Formats: sequence, C-alpha cells, structure tokens
Amino acid sequence: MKASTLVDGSVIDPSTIDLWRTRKDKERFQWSSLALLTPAFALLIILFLIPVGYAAYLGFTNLTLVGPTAVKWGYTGMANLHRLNSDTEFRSSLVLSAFFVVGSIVGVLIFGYWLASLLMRSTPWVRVVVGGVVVIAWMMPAITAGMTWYASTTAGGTFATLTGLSNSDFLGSYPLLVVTIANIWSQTGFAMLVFGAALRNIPSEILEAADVENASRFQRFRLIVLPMLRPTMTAIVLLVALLSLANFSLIYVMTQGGPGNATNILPLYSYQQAFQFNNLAYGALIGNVMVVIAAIFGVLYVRVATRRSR
Amino acid sequence: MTLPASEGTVEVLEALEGPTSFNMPPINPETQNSRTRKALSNGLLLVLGLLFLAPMVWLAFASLDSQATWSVEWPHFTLSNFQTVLSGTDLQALMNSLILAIVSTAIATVTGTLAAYAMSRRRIPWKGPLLLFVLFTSGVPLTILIVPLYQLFAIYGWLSIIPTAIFLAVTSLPFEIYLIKNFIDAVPEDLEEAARMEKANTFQILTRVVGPLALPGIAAAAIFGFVNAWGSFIVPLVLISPASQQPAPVAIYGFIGAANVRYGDIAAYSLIFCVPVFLLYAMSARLFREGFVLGGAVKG
Amino acid sequence: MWKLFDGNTVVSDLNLEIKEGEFLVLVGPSGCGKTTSLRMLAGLERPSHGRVWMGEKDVTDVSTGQRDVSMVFQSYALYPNMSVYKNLAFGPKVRHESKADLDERVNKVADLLGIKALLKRSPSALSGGQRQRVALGRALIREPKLFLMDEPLSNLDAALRVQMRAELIRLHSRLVDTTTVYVTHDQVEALTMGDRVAVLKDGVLLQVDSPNDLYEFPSTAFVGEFIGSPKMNIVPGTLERTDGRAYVDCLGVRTELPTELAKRLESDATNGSVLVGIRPHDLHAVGESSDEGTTLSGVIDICEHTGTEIFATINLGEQRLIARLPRSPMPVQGQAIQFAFNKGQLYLFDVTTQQSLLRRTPEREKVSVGTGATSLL
Amino acid sequence: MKYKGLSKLITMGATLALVGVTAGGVLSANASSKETLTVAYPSVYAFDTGPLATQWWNQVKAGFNKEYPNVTVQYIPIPGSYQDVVNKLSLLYRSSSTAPDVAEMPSAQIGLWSSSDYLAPMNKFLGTSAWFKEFPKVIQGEGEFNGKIYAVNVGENDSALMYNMKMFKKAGIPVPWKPKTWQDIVTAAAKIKKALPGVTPLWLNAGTGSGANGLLQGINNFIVGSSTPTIQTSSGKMVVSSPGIKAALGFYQQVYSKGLGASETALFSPSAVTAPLALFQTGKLAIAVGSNYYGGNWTQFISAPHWPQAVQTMGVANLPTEAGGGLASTLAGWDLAISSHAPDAQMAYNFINVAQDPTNLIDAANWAGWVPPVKSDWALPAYTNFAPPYNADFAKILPYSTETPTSANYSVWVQGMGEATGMFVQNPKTTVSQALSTMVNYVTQQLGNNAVATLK
Repeated sequence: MKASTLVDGSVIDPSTIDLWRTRKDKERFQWSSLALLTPAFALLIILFLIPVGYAAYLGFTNLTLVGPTAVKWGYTGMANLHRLNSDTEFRSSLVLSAFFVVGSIVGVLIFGYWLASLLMRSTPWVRVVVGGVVVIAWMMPAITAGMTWYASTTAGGTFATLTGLSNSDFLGSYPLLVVTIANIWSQTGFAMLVFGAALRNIPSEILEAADVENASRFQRFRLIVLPMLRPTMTAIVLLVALLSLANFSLIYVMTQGGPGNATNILPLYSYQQAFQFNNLAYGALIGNVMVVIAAIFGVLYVRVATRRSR
Repeated sequence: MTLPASEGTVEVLEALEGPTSFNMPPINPETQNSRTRKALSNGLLLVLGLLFLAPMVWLAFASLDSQATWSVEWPHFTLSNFQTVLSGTDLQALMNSLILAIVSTAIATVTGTLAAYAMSRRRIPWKGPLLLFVLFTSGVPLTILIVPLYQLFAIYGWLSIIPTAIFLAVTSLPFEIYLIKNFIDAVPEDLEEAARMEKANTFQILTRVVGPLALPGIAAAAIFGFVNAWGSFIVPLVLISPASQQPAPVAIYGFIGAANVRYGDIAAYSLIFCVPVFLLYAMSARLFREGFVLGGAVKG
Repeated sequence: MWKLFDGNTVVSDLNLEIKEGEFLVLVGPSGCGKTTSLRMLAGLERPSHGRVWMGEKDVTDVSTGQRDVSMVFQSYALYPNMSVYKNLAFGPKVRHESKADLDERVNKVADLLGIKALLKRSPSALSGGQRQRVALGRALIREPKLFLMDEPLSNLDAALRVQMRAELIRLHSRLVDTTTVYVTHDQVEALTMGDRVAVLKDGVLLQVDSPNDLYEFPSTAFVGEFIGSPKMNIVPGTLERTDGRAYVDCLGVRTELPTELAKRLESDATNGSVLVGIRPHDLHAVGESSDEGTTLSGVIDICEHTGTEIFATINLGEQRLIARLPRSPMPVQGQAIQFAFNKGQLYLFDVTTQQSLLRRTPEREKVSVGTGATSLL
Repeated sequence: MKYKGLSKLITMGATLALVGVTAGGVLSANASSKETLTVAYPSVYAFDTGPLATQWWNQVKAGFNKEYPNVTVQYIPIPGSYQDVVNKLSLLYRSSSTAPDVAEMPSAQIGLWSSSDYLAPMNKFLGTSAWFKEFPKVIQGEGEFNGKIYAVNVGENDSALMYNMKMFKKAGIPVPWKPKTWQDIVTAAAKIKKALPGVTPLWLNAGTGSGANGLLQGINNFIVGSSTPTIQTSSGKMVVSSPGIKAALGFYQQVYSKGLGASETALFSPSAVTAPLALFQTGKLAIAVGSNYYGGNWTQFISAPHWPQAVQTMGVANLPTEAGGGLASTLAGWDLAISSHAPDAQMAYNFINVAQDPTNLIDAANWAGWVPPVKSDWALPAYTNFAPPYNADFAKILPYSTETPTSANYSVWVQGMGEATGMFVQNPKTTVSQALSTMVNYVTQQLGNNAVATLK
C-alpha cells in the first residue's frame, strides 16, 4: 500500500529506487569552472610543472653547466643517486637543513604566539608600533634582510655593540644559529598575524569559564588555548617549513653557505653543486630530494589535519 | 592513490585567514588586575619590538653615513647616498622592479582569484589532490628551475621583463590561491545564490559580490605576491637579458664592485627599496583592520 | 520529485500543485526537507528525480536566474558591501534592465515597505526588522511570478514577528498575481498566513490543506500533533465496532462514539488497537461541560499560564495529558482533579500506519497525498 | 637518442620564434642590410665601477664603428658578482640563439667553455696580429687549449706583498723591505704586532667567503712558489696533497696561530678580498698579500677609497718562493673570446682587434685595475703614470706569474682549500694535518678518487 510507505517516510523500498536509477545527486561539473581554472593552471603547468618535471629528469643525467657534458649529455641512470648516497657533504647539509627548519619553526611559533597574545592586551600605540616593526621585518625583501642581518651580527655590528662585545663575531662563531635567528626574525610577522586572528576567535567566555574553575594560567593555556590553536599551528608549521626548506636568498646574502660549509643547507648546496661546481645534474638531484621532503611534509600535514577533523 | 580528504586541509588552512584581523580588540573590562597585566604586556612588547628593530639600526645609520661600513657607527651625516641611488640606472632599476612586481602581482592575483573561486564554490573532480598539488609546488626551490627555465625562455625568446614577471607570478600563485580560497569559503553562499537568482552571471558575482567581500584576503594575497616579485634576485638576473630591464635587487649588486663596496649606497637603496612594500601594507592595513565587512549580511 | 544527498533522502516523492496567486506554506520540523524543496523550486538545487513545472513549462533544467523567481533567504543574504539602495537595484542592474525608471522602482518598493529613509544606509546599520524588509524589497522589485520565502521571520523577536506576519499577509493580498511559497517550522505562522499549508516530515509530504481543514482533519497522528498548540494528546486505545456502533476504550474509560463520528470511520478501521487523539481544548474539568460518562481523575503536575488560559499537565497513572483549565478555581500543583473529554472531538489513528481512521465530512473534497496525485508541480 | 632530435627541432623552432620576438633590433638591422654584433661583458664586476665599464665599452664601440660603420654593436651587460657573471654567460652560451658573438670572460672559464664547443678558435686571425706577439708567453698560453687559441687577454691581475713603510720604520724593519723567505714575512709581521698593537700585521686571505679570488690573492701564491707548484696535473687531476700544499698550509698555520692575521669577520666577509684597501688607508693594516689594483684604487680617479698619501706610505715587495729568493705570483685576468655560433667570426675578431688598441687596453688596465697583457704598454706613461709606482712594479712581476687552473673541478678544489685555510682562522690551534685532511676528504669526496692526485 503506497500511502503507508509514504507515511512511514524513512523506509523506502530499495527496489523502487533501483527502478528509478537513483544516483547521489551532486552538483554537476560546470564547464565555466574550467574557464575559471584554466588561466592559473595553464600558467602553473607551463611555467612550473614542466620545468619541475624537466629538472627532475635532469637529476638523472650527467649535464653540467660548462664543459663537454654541457652539450653532449645524457641519461646516466642511478649514477647520481649512488653518489648522493655516499656524499657526506649532502648528509651534513641534510642535518643543517633539519636544524634550520626545525629551529625556524620553533622560533616562529614561540615568538609569533608570544607577540600575538601580548598584542591582544596592550595599549593601541604599542600595538601599532611593535606590530608594525614585526610586520616590516616580515615584509622586508630577503636581500635587504640578509644584508641587514649580516651587518648586525658581525664584529662591530649592532648586536656586538649592544652586548658590549664589539669584537665578537656572532655570525662567524655561530653561523647556523645566526642565520636561523634571522630567518625566524623574517617570518615571525606572518605567524603573529595568523595567531592574532586565531586568538581572537577563541570566545572569551571559554577562557572565563576556565577562570571560574580556577584554572592556572598554564593549565588554561595547555588545556584550552593550545587545542584550539592547533589548526592554526599546523598551518604555520607547514608554511614555515616549506618557506624555510626552500630559503635560499637570505643565507646566500649572509654567508653564501659558509664559513666553510657551516650554513650550507640544501638549497645552497644544490646551488653550489649546480652553479659553482658546474654539476647541474647533481644540483638538480638535490633539488629533487627537497621536493620529496616537501611532499612528505605535506602528506604528514594532511594526516595531522584529517586526524583532527575526525 | 587517493589523497586523504582535502576537507581537513582546507579547514586547517582556514587559519590562514590571519591578515583579516590585524585588529585585536581589547579583552576584558579594565580591572586592577588587568591594568597591571596590560602594563606588563606593554613593557614586554616594547622589549621584543626593540629586538626586532635592532637589526634595522644599521640600515638607518649607514644610509646617512658618508663613510659607512658594515659596523654600526654614529653616521658622518650626509644625504648623498640617497641622491646617488635615486638617479640614473639605479632609479631605472627601481622602476623596473615596480613594473615587474605590479605585472606579476596583477597576473597572480587575478588568475589566483578565479581559480580560488572555482576551488571554493564549484564541483571539481579531484579537487583535493589538485589543491595538494598546488600546495606542494610552493615548496619547490627556485634554484633547481633556473636551467630548465632558461632553456624554455631562450627557446621562445622570452628573456625579458614581462615574461619574467609572469614567471614570478606563477611562483606566488599556489599560496595566493590558498589564501584567497579560504577567504571566499567564508563568504556566505546565500549571498551568491541571491545574486544568481537575480540572473547575475559568474563574472558579475565575482566582481560585485564575492570579490568585494573577499577583498581583505585578496589584498593579503596581492601583498604576498608583490613582496615575492619585488625581492626576487636570481630569477630576474638569469631570465632578463637587457641590462636596462634589470630590477633593484640586481642593482644592489652594482654597489658591490670588484674593488670596493658602497655600504652607504647599499643601505640607502635598501631603505628606499622597502618603501613601496611598506606603503602597500599601510594602504591595505585599513582593509585588514575592517576585517570582514560581513556585518549585516546575516542575522538580526 | 526526489532529492538525495549522499544517499540520504532529503525530500522524496513530493507531489504538489501550487495554484496561481495562492500563499502556500510549507511547514514541518527542522530537517524535514522544506528548505530543500524551496531551493529546488528556486533552481538552486536540482532534483535527482522528477520534474519541476511552472505553468506549462518544464523548468527542471532552467537555471535559477531564468526562472522569474524571487527569494527571501532565512539569513536575508543582503550584500553587506552595498547600501540598501544598491541592494534593491542590484537585480535590475545585473539584468541590464532599463535604468530610466530604476530610481522610481526602487522608491516605489521602498515606499511600500516603509524603508525609504534607509536607502543610503548599509545593511550593517539596520535592525533585524529593517533588514528583513530590505530583503523583501529586493525580492519584490523583480515583480516575480513566484515569491519564495525561507523562514524569513525566524530571526526576529516575538513582537516583531507578529507584526511582520501581518504585513506579509497584507502585502500578499496586494500582489494579486504573485504566488508565494513560504517555508516555516512554526505552525502558528503556517496557520495564520497560508491559504493552504503543506506539512512535511522526513522529506515526505503528509498533507496539504487549508489551515482549518488541517486542524480539523489531520491525516496522520503526526499532523494532528504538529498542528495546534499545545499539541494533541495521543493515547493508546481500542476500537470496537458492532453493528453500526463504535466504542473506544482508552484511559480506562469505554465510550461510545457519537453517530456522527462513527459514520466517518474508514471502512478498514477494524476492531483492535488504535491511537486516540484528544486536543487539550477538548479536555476540561468536570462541571464545565454537560458530557457524561467520561469522567477521569488525575493529579495536576505542572501548570503553564499563558495569560488567558492555563494548560495543565495531568498525571493519570502512567499517562500524562495536557488539558486546558479555567483560571478559576486556580489549579495548583498536586491538586487532584476530575476531568472529562468531549467524545465528539476524538481523533482516531491507525497504530502502525499512523493514518487517520476518520473520513472527512462528505462536503469536503479529499486532497490527495502521495503518488496517486494526478497533477505535478 | 630520441629527445636529442626533438630538442634540435625545438631549437630550430625557437630560433625562428626568437627572430620574430626580437624583431625590433634584428629586423630593422636587416632592413638596412646592417650586421649586428652582440657583445657580453660584466657590467659591474670586472671594472672598478659600473660607470667606468660602460664608458670603456662605449669607447670601444665608437672606435669600432669608425672602422665598420655598417655594423651595429649590441651590448649585453651582465650585472652581479663573479659567480653571477659566470653563470649568466654559461646560460647565454647554452642556447645558440642567445650566445654572444664576443664575450669578456674570466680566464679561469676559458678551458671549460672551449671544451664545451662554445668558443671559436682564433688562430687564423691572430697570425696577422701585431699585439698578440707582444703578449708574454704565459699570457699567450692562457687562452690555448688543445693547440688552439680560444681567447685573448685584455688585462691581468698578479700578486705581491703590499706593506706600510711608515709602520715598518716604526717597528724597526729596514725599508725597502725585501723578504727572501716565507719566514721573513712571519718575522716582519711578528715585529709589527709587538711594536704596533691595534694594527693587523698581515692580511692573508682565507676561508670560503671570498671564493676563487681569495685563493688567487692568497694561498695559491704560496703553492705556486713551493717546490711542487702544481695545482692541476697535466692529466687534469686536482692535486689535493703535496709537499707544496703542506708547506703553504704550514705558513697559514704560523700566521694564524701567532695571531698575526686579520679577524674572522673581516676575512670571512664576502668583500674580504678588497678589504685591505680601506684598512691600509685608515692605518689599521701593515702587510697584505695584495694585488696590482690597489694602487689604482687609491687614485683620485677611482677613489675606492682615494688616498693621496699612498705613494709615500705603501711599498711593494715581491712574494718570495718557498726555497727563498725567487719570485712567486698567481695570474688571472679577463679575456675576450668569439662564440662558435658567431655568424661572422671575422667581424667579431675585428671588434676584439679594436679593443686591443693600446689606448683602449691601457684605459681598461687603469679603470679595471689590471696589468695590460702587451709588453710594450708597460712602459707607456699613460699606464705607469696612472698609479705610480705600483703599475710599473706589478707589470714587472707579470712574466713570472703562474696562471690559475681552468677546469670544472677547480671550483671544488677552491671550496676545499677555502675550508682548509678557514680552519686556521676559526681555530688557531688547527694543525696542518687537520687542515690538509679536510681538504683531501672534501675534494676526494666531491670529485671521486680518479680525479684527484697526491704529489710526493
């Protein structure tokens, strides 16, 4: 009896559905979407994907910048990979990169959050001035930031003068630490803005509720603020990681990877091999490794993100 | 391979709505406790601000110093550094940088907005993997692209400023798409449906409804694109053939001669170099502060 | 018409003919698919099965902009970046309608809605009621054939809601040719505004009727419960039919149904368990009515004062009933009470199908429900 | 291989496209049956200042157009520092469509580029050249590979000891100073340190920051003056360890362990190589293993920085050899070469011929801080009077100088040696064997066992 089926509502005879060839009704693909996507993706594919693919291929050749194999080059299979496998300089470069990236992430997170939370309860003029300074540091082009930091951290520089040790050369003595700090300096502004937005989205009632339950400041931070900031932090971590991993200009201007190879992180080592040592292919292979690392980072990130949303 | 749900990705990236809200409203009503806390915050902030400011001291001093070196010294006051760098080819280089950055920003922001809109609102097959692909590309180091790009540019005779600007646009495109997408996601769909019922076409919806409402995000993305193009050194150096089209970061290398380094000029030029970027930020700061102008769109 | 979202049916088998110029209200609890139905009418969503017709035209594949439909969104969806004037003028502008009389049209609509003074303001500077009017105006300026409203009053406070309700009715009566489809979850709104009211539940259309018929002849127990406030008491009972007479046994009382009611019993209403519906208004303290033999006794649990009346929850053993009680003597909690129901006003429903076991009075035409209907919307 | 054919096809298409795109210049030139000659040069690096580079190249162009009015010279100035110039030129050469007909290049790159078939041999033109015969043998050989000459020099740099005579007098060292051995240098520096606290006794380039130039004006001068002066063997292997290298590192060890060298900051800065110019002028430095351009830079003309008292203050002393008494110096300069893709090699040579004109050559030498490669120019007042007595002094050293290796592997060797010398600066307690093993390990690691050699 039809009527009763209907009244029962939730129960629908599956066979009838099949008869009507039911489908999940999704919005249909619109051809105008293609028109919207084409400009961006055409550019990305032609100017980015194709060169990236070509560079990936170059990693398995013997191409050099100059010399006989600059012209007559070809596929050499796994030769470069074998070399990479036994390259101690590459290994130390990996370690340096890891320190640089992890150090940058930690520093950016701490300073970004600290600044953002302080800014929330400061007087307007302090907010404008200090926020402005941090944002300028973020927006300063790498070449200028690099020179500024070089000048500030060598003997006779601002920091040496400030600490009263005007003859100490911080950059020469702790090169990796100094370039990491410089990188933190230049990326904190971004994190500060993002954290600021996220903090503002935490309803004050939640914090007040915690107050009522007499939570200590640290408890409040750990149990309430931190979990709510987790998505923000994940986003910052990923972006700082990607931007730091590929950071070339800042270190190139400050130390060119030196002294020795003390700040020779992967992008600089790739550049050194490709352009200073003329080994374009080997440099490209190191670049490939970086792309793989970036991809692993991305996948891990998606994992974390999806775990959260579950 | 099925990439895990893009939903999570998108959600997390929503946190990037950061620049929307540079305004941080005062929290609690003033109490005795909060007043001391405020004073403490102010003090700490000023200390942090000084630390962030410290590296910039050299720039200011050296730019005004006729005998500038790497070290910070009280300047032998002069304005000649500024006069030198604001003339001739160095000025031309600044103009070139402007052209490079403006063209690049315009291209990246326009194409990025279109793509971001489609990504946000339309049903697109493999949307998740596509978004991830866009994200990964932003992690590719530019140095490994120099050779393939040079070949490509040489083949088609693109070794000049405009094609280079287009390439720089591409380098900031992934991030711009993400940023703008997150802002468009936050524009209520009702508004767009209302416009669609009014027979508005996609272009009208974009320019009159979604565009204006996602403006803070678009502006933030544009600034990112501008800074990216404005500060780039290696890409224009390699991809631009005519010296008369080289931008300012390349010109800075002109102050580092084989025999001497013109520190004062470098500092002065660097300072001038920061001005447009800062102006851009100052101009759009109001936009950020207003945040979403969605007040009034929904609810009573 | 079917609408499936990821395998879950939101609206199924909706067969509804809307007459030109009428004010039809879609009502139902939240999540019943009424908004989805409205959006399918608007063309914002596509039915996965079935067609949508407007007049002689199949508009299923006609895009929303081409349908000559206006809609007031629950959120109003005012463009926050435009002034009230621009909000009103947006439609005509994007449709490239003549600019010559645009000003006049905007003013006319603004006049009609009393928002002329607000034209230069931005939506964020308006009160809820004002926004609601602007949203209405924006829909009106198109002079649409079909006017859709998605819970437009739900964001307003109670007083404003009553006022706007009246205004909407007045407005509809002035727009002679315009058909209005109005979605709400509020049965009072539905009953006061609709020429006809369609009740939906879980995506299924249960009944379409005039407000009065809906109240008098609920087709299912759900409609009976949903329409009317406070809701109808439904208690288990037994039906016994012997040679033209019918008896109902419920709440521990056996009552013979009045002939009038017994005649209306459906032919398939057989002896056995039934659901008995009694409206609170048909329950009264003994002494109030002359009816006999149905006296029950219970204890007053909670009293709700609505001003003119008092609705009391009465505990009757395991049963709880809501009854309308007079203000004097003032009932108090814990008080034992004798009460009775009007046996002429009982409703009977099938236990399994929940369908009404009572036919309508003959003079009224039955409005078809379900797949049997002939006309499609 | 398949893709080769494809790339050829693409390149052909590209050439066509390029003709279309660069329409402006090329087409109009064709229309008036004019020939175009493209010339690439470093716009800021090779000359002392950018404007001087522009001035000199315009001067050459004017001279060339006087003789060949129908040829349009199109310049491709390359900005940036040494590495940028080399990279950009490498990229320009990679594509036949962008390869400049004539390019000015550092001598260290000639071998690499000629072995890539980027350059055209010039022997058939040089037979008639008067100026090439005037080149010292060592400079003639600079552009020679596999018996053919691919590039000709326009200016050279060599090294010697520069010292502050006034400081020497104060420290009780007789002037003119004539050190016979490396030990004499250490002794003099130690005396200065004692007599003049606050003054850096000896500037000796070290570390990776200053790249190939740091070695050219640093340890290479000692290696080429040692008993085993070889850096690259005749079979092309890089020498990673030799008695000469050990001795040279020993000299570094002495200087830095005794605190006679400059500070880490100064030495490791990217502009370290030219730092002595200002340090001498401000009286903060006594001795430097310096270069021929110092004198010119102190002139009012160049002013980098201008130091009128330089002549009375600064003396030049030859760098002794390890064995003592000899004269050691490295040599590197800038050369002009013709692209193997040049459509009209004769015209390209004609341009080089004009550039080699004595006036042009001497102007280049003065403005870029070079020694002109033509012997007869060395005595010309236009050269000697520009920065007396230094220009004449350094010209005398030139024939005895040793040229820098030119191979892809040399840059790896440079990095390894930079690390090794830098170790003494960072940690004065570094031993010679520690530094040497760093050098050996790094270079061997990078190049493989087959590309390195150890000399006994």
